[in-house]
Amino acid sequence: MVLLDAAGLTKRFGGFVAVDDVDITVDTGEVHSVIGPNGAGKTTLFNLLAGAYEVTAGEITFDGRDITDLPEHERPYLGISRGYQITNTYESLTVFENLQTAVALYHQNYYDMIRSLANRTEVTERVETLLERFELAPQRNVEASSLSHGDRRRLEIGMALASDPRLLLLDEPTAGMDAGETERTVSLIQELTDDMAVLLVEHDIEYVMTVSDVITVLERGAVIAEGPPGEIREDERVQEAYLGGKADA
Amino acid sequence: MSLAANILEGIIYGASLGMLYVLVALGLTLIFGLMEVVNFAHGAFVTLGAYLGISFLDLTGNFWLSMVLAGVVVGVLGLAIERTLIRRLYGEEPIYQLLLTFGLALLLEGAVILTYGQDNQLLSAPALLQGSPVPVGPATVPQYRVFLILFTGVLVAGIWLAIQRTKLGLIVKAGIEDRERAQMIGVRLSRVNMLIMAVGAGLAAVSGFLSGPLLGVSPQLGTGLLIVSFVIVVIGGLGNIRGTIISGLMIGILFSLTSFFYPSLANPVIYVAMAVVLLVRPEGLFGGVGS
Amino acid sequence: MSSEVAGYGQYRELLERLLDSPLRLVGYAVFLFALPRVLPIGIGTQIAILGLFALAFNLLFGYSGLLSFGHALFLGTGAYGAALLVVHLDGPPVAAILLAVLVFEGAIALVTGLLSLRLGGVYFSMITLAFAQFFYELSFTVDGLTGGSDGLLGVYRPSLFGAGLVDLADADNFYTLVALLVLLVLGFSFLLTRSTFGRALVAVRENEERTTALGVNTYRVKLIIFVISGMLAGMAGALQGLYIRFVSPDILFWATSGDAVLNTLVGGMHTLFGPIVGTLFLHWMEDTFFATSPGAWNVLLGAVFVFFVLFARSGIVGQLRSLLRRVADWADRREAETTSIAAESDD
Amino acid sequence: MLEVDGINARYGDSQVLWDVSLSVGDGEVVGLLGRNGAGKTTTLSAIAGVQPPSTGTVTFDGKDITGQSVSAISRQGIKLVPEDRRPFDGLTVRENLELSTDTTNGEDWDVPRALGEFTQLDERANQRAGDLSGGEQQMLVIAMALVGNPRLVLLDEPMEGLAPQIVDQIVDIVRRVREANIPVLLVEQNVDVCLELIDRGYLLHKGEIRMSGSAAELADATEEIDRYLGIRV
Repeated sequence: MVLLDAAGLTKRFGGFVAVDDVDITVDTGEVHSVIGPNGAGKTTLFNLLAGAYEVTAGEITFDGRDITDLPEHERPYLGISRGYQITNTYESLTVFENLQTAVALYHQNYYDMIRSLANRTEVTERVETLLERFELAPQRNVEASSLSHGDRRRLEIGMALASDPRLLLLDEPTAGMDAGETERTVSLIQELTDDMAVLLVEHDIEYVMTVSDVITVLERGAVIAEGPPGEIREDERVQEAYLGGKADA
Repeated sequence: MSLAANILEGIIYGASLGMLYVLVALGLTLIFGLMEVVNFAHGAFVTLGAYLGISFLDLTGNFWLSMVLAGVVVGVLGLAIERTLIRRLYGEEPIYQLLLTFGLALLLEGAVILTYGQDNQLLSAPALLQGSPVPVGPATVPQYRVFLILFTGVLVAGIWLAIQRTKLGLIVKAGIEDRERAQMIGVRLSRVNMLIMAVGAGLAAVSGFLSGPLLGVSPQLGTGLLIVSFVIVVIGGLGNIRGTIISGLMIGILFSLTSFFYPSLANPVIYVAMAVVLLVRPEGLFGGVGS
Repeated sequence: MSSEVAGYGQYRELLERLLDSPLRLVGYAVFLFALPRVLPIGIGTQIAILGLFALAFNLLFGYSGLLSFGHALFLGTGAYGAALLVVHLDGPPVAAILLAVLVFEGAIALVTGLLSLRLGGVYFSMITLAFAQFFYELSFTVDGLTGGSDGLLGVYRPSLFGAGLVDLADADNFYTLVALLVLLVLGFSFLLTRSTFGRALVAVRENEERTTALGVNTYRVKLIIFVISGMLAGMAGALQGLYIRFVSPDILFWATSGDAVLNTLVGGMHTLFGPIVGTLFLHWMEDTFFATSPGAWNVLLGAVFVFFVLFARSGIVGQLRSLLRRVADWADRREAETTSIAAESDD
Repeated sequence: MLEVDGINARYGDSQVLWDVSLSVGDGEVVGLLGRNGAGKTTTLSAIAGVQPPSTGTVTFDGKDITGQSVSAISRQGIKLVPEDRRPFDGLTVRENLELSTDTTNGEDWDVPRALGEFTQLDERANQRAGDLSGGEQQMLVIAMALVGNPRLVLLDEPMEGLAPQIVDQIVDIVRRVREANIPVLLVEQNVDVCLELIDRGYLLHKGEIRMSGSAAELADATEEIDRYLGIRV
């Protein structure tokens, strides 16, 4: 089933076309990765889908609903959630409080000024589940700013998952991780996709080839190939995009 | 007097006042553009300039020399404050720089009160400019006003040209646009910061001294001008040199024209102008940061 | 909250529980009702009212990080509003005045907030300052209403509920009313700190981008706290007008906004009670030094403030808290050493 | 000329460079190849002082420059051409060049010469840099480095995101820099282009140097190239 369908997506910054007429669809339950050389427009595309940037042209449909102009803060309520490329947590809050914030602001009425957050057992329970699932329980009282990089990346994903999304957008979740941490994250993501779709922006090719069902390759803002990992691996244009090959071809 | 003469006079009076605002706001905007510090102490530089100028005038009897001396002394003070205090907070949240300079403003204003007392001081235009008003078309304008427009006009034009045409100006513009990139081509930004802080403080002091004959000199003189400068940079865009000059003039003329026709509304009207700009174009009339 | 203090030693844990306990409100109550026994009641009342003003300011600044340099706007219009109601309506009950002022200030805060929140960061500070200055200038313009620079005379204190019920001309009664309102606001702040909305505010302050991505309308969140803060500051203003029984444009001057900033930072901006402590401390300093020389007082105030910005940003209360935490940690370490020595000697 | 010895760098809590050592000799064009995120830009940042390494040393012309400020390193003749191009958009082409002129280390290059060499820029000398096309901006930032009379140019992905015919022009420009005997450390993902330009090169993968050698040696190492740079994994 098609969950996310973006058609003719274009983003211009001044005269520069960062994303150029991109079509992309994500089905329920699939891991869909977007790869490409530096400057290909991956992160811009990601921000368009998440609603952080306004679309110049094209439209985005989620679960049959047109969300092209839907404000970023309303997208989580449809089931879209995002992580950040540069870890973007609440630095001075503890791991527990970070997850508690993510859970409470989504699941509770965040205009409630009276009732104590700590007494919301349903929030606390969800946080505990997330702590277990992301193996962060031992660091629960550690401030996010003092976590190791891998732990922080997992906290980042955990916060994005707090809203029980149907589509999770992740921007380079394994950036800066060592092999072991990457492996843990890979298996985590694979577990996730039983009940949700994941759209990944990645540059770690090995990792992309392992986890993806479908890969879209961008170059200079445009899609140059799309298909399962095996196909992409053998695609001439993709080879060229990565290894160069001059224009005289 | 005819309506046309009234309007013309309003515009000329407004331009003379507006140019004084521009001198204050330019320093504010340059300091913010380069250092990302909103300098609350800028108003204290204005006040200090006026009072020091009066002291120098008592000492030397020369209006022009006193103006220059006040500018230089306050400029050096600004430089010293940048070196010793403000630079400690570079890269921190802007709120703390704002709070720090607010404390400095209190301190400097207190020092003025301590030295000169609370009462207003009299500062009159130099004898040279106290002759009979100058006819300008159907209007007549006091000589000092005409001088103010010419002098501050030349000063602002000089600054504008220096920024547009000299290498130093290029460095300032480049620093405002992208500090890190400027350092990559070898610019010593910390020296530029010092210079701009000194120039900004000096201009504020000159503006304070020159506004004395118009507005009277009180310990609150500078803060009044500072708040109007805030309105100007909100309209013109912080760090936007051209926008600051144009909106400074506009606010001066708006104030002056209103005070000709509805004197009691002259002060409030500039804030209404700001509110309207915020409503219609929150990013400022002249776009964002830039030249 | 126990899960969040786990991992500390027992003294530290005890301290954290204490610091987070509603019992603090009892402490504040004791403090407030002891104040007029220690200080002349006039000074106590003044500190309580200005403390309330700082408290209202800190609801905005401390939680959401928005530095308003224009809170005099609310204090001043609140004072004028209350005074005008008394003068023109022949002394309506104070309870009604306070309610009317709350509504009126809510409307003012909504309009100014909608505009000043359109730009973030330092622009917010400059714009709020300019709006306050607008009302300051306006108070001279509409001198038929406000009395211009002469101020508004003939204000008196009607009874709280009308028909002479709870006479507020009585200094003790008036102080009790102020103290109860301060406690009410402290109680509200306490609840807010622990509530979901309080967390939303902290989240906006710490990382607005992430908070938006979590599904929060951050503009609206900021607007709501701005309006609440403005309403409460306006209420403090109404009390001030009734207390001094005279309102002049001075109350709208930028220096009044500055007082809220000073009192809050010196007392402790991320603390509940800091603004009150800061108001008390600076008021005491002013009483001691201002009389001798206003200039010297300004120099001293500026210097104290610069010192706090550079070296003690958490303010008096914040510094005390971290001192207590250090003592508790020290006690825990000491006990751990003693136990381990005891354990060794057992072997 | 440039000696980088065992530098480690972190980004926040994650280590992104592990004991990276490399050197650039007089008049040499050296390539640094690697995929996205391999640590190439971080290496250049560490050399230029934008992000000083946590350990290890950077020696330039026999002098330890580790930890010096960005502007101090620049004035010693190391000119970084950053990957996101970044001329000063609000300034004209000519102003950008005037601003970047630095005669501390020589006077071979000045604005007239730069405009003479890059005729395309000469035609647009009085236009705002922000209004140039991507390729022209790339030319401009390289010209900005040249008028700084560099003793070493750090060139970060100059071909990135450019159309093929523009890539040819940039390749040509880098050749001319090389002919002017200015040493270059070139970071590039485009392997064919890079190998054509360089004397020697290093292969960076996940923050570590995995291979180094002459251009010919690298060209023969198809297996490593594929593994570390391509997408066949």
